[in-house]
Amino acid sequence: MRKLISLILLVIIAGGIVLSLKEIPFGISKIKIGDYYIKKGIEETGATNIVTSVVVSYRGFDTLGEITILFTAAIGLSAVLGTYRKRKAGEKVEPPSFIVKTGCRFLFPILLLVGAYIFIHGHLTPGGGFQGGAIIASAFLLMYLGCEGKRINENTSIVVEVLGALTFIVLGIIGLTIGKDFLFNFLPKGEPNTLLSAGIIPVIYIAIGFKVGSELAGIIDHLIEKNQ
Amino acid sequence: MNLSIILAIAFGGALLTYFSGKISKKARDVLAVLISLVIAVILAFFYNTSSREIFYTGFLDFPLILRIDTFSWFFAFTIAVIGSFSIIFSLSYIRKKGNTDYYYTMMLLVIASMIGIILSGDLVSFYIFWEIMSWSTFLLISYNRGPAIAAGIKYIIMSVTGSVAMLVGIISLYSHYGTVIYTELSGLLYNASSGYTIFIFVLFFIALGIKNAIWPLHVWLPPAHSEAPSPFSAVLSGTLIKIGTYGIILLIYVIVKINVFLNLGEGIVSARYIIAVTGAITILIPTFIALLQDDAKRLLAWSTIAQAGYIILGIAYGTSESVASGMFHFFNHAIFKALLFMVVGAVEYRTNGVRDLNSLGGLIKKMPVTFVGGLIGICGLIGVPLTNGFVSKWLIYKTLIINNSPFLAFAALLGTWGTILYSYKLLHNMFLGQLPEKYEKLERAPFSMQLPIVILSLAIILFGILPGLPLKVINSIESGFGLEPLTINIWGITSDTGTINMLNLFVAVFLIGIMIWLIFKGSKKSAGIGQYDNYAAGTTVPKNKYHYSVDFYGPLHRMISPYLRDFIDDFYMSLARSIKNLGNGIRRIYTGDVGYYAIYIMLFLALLIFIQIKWKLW
Amino acid sequence: MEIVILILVFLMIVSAIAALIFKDLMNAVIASCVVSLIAAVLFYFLQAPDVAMAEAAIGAALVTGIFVIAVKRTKRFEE
Amino acid sequence: MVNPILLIVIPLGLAFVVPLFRFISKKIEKFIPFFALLANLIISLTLFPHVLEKPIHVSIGGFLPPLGINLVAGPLGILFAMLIALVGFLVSIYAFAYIKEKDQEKYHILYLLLLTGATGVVLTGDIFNLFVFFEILCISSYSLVAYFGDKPGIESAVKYLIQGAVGSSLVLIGIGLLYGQFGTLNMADIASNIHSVHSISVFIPLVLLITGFGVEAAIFPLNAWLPDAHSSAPSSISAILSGIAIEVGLYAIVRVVFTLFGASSILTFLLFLGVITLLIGELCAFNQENIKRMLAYSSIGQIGLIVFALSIGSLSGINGGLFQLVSHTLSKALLFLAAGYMIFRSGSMNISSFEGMGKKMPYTSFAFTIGAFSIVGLPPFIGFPGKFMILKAALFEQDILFTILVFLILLATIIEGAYFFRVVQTIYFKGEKSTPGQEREIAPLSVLIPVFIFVGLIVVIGIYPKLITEILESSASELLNRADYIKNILP
Amino acid sequence: MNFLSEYIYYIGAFSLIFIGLFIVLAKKNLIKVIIGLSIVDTGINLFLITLGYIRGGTAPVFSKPGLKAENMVDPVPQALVLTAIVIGVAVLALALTLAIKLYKHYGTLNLRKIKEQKW
Repeated sequence: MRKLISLILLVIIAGGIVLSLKEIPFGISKIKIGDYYIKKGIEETGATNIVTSVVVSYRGFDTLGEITILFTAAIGLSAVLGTYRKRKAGEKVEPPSFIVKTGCRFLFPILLLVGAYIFIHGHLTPGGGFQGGAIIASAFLLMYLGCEGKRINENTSIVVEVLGALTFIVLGIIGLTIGKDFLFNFLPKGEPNTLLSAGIIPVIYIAIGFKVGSELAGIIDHLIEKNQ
Repeated sequence: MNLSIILAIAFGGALLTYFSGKISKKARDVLAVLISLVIAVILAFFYNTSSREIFYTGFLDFPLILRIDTFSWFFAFTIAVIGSFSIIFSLSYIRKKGNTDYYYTMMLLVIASMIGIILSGDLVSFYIFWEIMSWSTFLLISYNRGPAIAAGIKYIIMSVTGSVAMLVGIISLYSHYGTVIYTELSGLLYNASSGYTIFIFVLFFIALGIKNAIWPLHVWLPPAHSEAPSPFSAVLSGTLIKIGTYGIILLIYVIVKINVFLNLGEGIVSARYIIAVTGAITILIPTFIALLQDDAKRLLAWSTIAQAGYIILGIAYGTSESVASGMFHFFNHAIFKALLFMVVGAVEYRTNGVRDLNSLGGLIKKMPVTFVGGLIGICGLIGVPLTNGFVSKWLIYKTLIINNSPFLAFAALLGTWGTILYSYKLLHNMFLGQLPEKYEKLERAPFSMQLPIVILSLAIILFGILPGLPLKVINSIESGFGLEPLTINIWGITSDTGTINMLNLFVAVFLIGIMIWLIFKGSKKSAGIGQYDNYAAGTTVPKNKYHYSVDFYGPLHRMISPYLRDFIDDFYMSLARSIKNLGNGIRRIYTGDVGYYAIYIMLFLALLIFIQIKWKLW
Repeated sequence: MEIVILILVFLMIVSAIAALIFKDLMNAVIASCVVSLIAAVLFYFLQAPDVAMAEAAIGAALVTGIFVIAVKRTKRFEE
Repeated sequence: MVNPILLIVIPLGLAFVVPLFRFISKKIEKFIPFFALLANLIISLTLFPHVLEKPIHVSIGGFLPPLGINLVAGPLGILFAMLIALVGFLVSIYAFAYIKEKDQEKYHILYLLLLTGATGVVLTGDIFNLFVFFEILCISSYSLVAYFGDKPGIESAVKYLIQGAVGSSLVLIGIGLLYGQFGTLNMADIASNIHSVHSISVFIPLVLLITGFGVEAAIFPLNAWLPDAHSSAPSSISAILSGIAIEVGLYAIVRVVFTLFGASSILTFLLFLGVITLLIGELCAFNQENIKRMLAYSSIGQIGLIVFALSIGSLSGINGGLFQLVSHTLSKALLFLAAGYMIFRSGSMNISSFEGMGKKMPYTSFAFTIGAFSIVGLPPFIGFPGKFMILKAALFEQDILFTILVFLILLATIIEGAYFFRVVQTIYFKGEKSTPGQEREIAPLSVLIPVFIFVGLIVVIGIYPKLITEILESSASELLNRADYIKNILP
Repeated sequence: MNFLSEYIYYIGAFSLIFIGLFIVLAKKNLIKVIIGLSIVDTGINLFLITLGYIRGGTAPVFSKPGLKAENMVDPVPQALVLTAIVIGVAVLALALTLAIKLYKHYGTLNLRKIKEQKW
């Protein structure tokens, strides 16, 4: 009965959306703001990866909100899951097989390196803080599954998170204090396609990379952690 | 001496008594009495002066205006006097009870808001003080716990319904004429469509009818009056009911103007006639229900509804006599109903809480002053000559007969007959008859109770003998309304269809009184007989079995009680129950299952899309 | 070129329906991981490399990881 | 003058800093929300006069409006920001005494983030940014509802999360459709392109946005989460939820309907929806035993009244609606705080356990009574001018439909009066006779200060409503004439 | 044929969205509902990206010097989707922790049985 009702409702809504989709032409260049970003992107922000320049400088406030959401989710998660209990030594966990242990011990640094590369070159090549952070987090996930007994130190992960977020805000406030607007790109833009170009964008993306990495690792750590 | 000082004193005083109560109980009592007296005295100075002032402009571009003329002076002064008497009365009554500061604050707040209503010059301030009065009365009615809570809830719901209807009336008047001030508003309704006038009239009449306990809207009054503390029920039925009367007079004679009111609904059936008929019903049914009551305060509560019926009957005809009769009966009823409640309160105070008429009796020897007060109050209620009730009843009958509505006159007569019955029952069961054992060592009512009883009884007699005093004030009110005043003199009314002259009546009664007194004094032989010294066919008279005031009107009770079950009350109760069940049913929408909640969201969206696709409403 | 995209979209829809039907939650989680993987590939075809990487790294890896952990700590079969 | 961006940056920065205090000292944590919101209150008060003539327009990152994100601090925005800061500040004082167990740090971070999200929604001028801040608001309220981790809390949080997630997805689809058509995300830019709602492709995003934001704004069919969430959340959080979170959801709908789409034809539908929400809210609240659930249903009712007032569409209608919104925020926050402390003392949430509370806790029950009277709309309190203005606006429309709706509204107000007075009676007049020796526990100072500041505000604004009517007028006119909102932002 | 190639992505995106919504509406198990939510998120992301796609366009990254700015894909939806993905993750993580706690309290995840908070 309930399946039928929801089916009918969804069909009506689908009909409405299909009708409204008719007015939106597909695949032809209909963009207004996007054109401006593509044409002026490089000389205004100095980053060759236009998506990164949009994410960080043009719509930087969104990304600030974005980080806050991740931070809220992490804090909310740990609040709901209750007190953080270290895993007792005596707990019996069957040790992972030898191949898995050596494999993950070998892969862990490589993954960290790949993650770091991605968020450092965020403004040049596709990828950035979020993707790099996610890779680092999956590196930690691999470490949990592979080599047992290794745990990230909770205090360091908090300090990394807070520093990452604070650098973003401080950069924004510096923009404010020098009389311009919040999140103004005050560092020199440098010439494109070099590592040190695009003003504050790489700095922000590195900070975001660290923050997202430690946060997602913290989330996984809380979830895996056995607590009463 | 502008009017806002009165309000400032009244409301400020109410708060002051609360905090002074924290310091010392004595200081608070004195302060409370002082404030009520000061208000009465200041109001006395405003006799036949008329002044107007804007006392507050902060409220949403509505200037709130206070005004006083003889019409509002007359009501305000009665309320202030009755209020101060009941505060004096409650000095000793309340001392034994719990949180007394709360009681005095609320009492002063009620009096202050009533005076605020009377003095207000525009409908918005009228409404504001009206609401303050309702919620402060609510807090005071449910003062002594137990059944008073149900009474309080019933009162507040009905009065909120009324005031909400009135609010719609006020705002729709404002939206039509752009003003809420009486002076600008009066007469504007002349050229309005009769449908609109009836709409406004009905809205206001609901609110004022509830307050005035007119028959179909009276349901809250019996429980409220009998459960409220006695001094407050004296104020409640003495003056609070009269706010409804004030509102109706204001509505008919000031806002809607008499000529519009007279030919209102001329085609079908004139509004005047409908109001008169409701007045008559309000007299008949409550009177005979009052007969059946065993609780003294409930009996008085039903009699208040009946007397309010008389007032409405009086006002309905719109001629100068009818206005005079209505106003005068308001004034008298305020006095003797307050007196009767105080008498019952004194008895209740002494027998700590006993109001059941079946178990009282023979208190005449123990509390003679209260008895005399009760006797005079009842004579006023019935309308025995030489009391003020007589004059106003006479005026009411005169207006009924002159305006050729004999049936209503007969109904009023039947009502008076019923009044005689239940007032005698009240007096007899409480004071006459056999004194039960446990009240042997009952001492008299304390002085602070006897003082108001004595003063009010004197007032009844005084205005009974010299009706000219209040009538002079009523005349100036009538000329304010544009009616030609009655021809009166200090002793009575002279008009072509009948005159009263209290002087010769008083002289006759006085002389007969002296003669009887002489005869009684002359013959020595009379000797006091003890209560139990009488013949009972050889056996000794049983100490407490022989008491015939139990089930006083038994046969009449059994005859008419099936017809007089208060079906209006059951109607309201079933209405409340159906709303409660509706609420219980609707609550089931929130089933607790998230699947349903998500379906509700999608349903809302699908509904909107479907309507737009199908009918292109938007 | 069009055919590959057609097949991928069709596969994606099939695995979404599979996630709907499977009673065993582990299979459903795997099916939803397949959906986000195919979506990552589609993002690549839509010339959105950043989003493809993000979808792969976060959508496929971490979300599936969290789901598996959650299913591990509650009941595996849907009743 | 001060840059309104600080209204968001200060609480956000402090929220990020709070975890560091774990290393310094545990005690300072609870004062951080206090200072952050105090700063917010001061900033919004200083911005208050400047905003009345011309709304302040701030672009972020140095890019002019259609390109970057911009903040629009108009009279409506600043009014809401001030309201959020004030209620948040007072409730943060309340939380000193109230939240004891569990490590408080997480509660204070989430609390600050919730208020930052709310302030962000109210100030931003870009729809996607509005969506992001709306998400912050929702996620932090999901976690705070489940903060105690007890059985009802978790269950209500799960249900609230599922409905909120569905709502947010609808909002995102709506934003996608709008971007697909107009190619821009700036609200003023979209508004200048939208001329009528008749074409289906503009109507569908409007409906999606209304439904999505409606879930948070507790409109009738979408508000199933509200009674559970409010009755099982910690009391200070239910005060914030029903004082601020619903109103911000309502702000989002109003901004979408009036400024973005200028959809005056949908208003008649919202009119009926408001009245239905009011009736259902009051009828459900009528026979509740749990006090917080009763207050939650009465919040639904009041929201219905505000939606009705706003959708009258005339200047005085919106004016009345906003006034009622302010009055509901203040009185409902007061009611939740007072009821929260009474529950904290009496141990159970149902009303029968409040008997004789008038004796035991005189100040808190006095404040509760004033809050109840003001919600019902009795004169000397703030509820009365609100109800008065709404009725005036409705009856000025001079047509029979509005008179019938007014009577329905007043029927609901009577029902509301009935159950509030019943509670007041249970507090004062039920319970055994007061033995004089009974000890009177006086609530700790950190409960009394916010409660009595609320009481002061309710009485002062109730007696002198002109205090806030002029900012209401300018925000109502900002909402109504859409043209100069657009002219003001786009060059 | 060109109709299909024209709207294939839209069909894919919206079918994902509606399958996900159907799971949320019709399914009993809480974990299954959360899976539905994640599918809806993926669907919406796909829909947002197809909005910005230009037939034959290249990725908006100036990796090689020779790229012309004209036929580049619209970067704005990609920025939005980046944010939307992370929001999706945040909501899912919170939902799953609540599911774990709910299982600890109720012993079951069948939403038809978790009905204490009602009326």
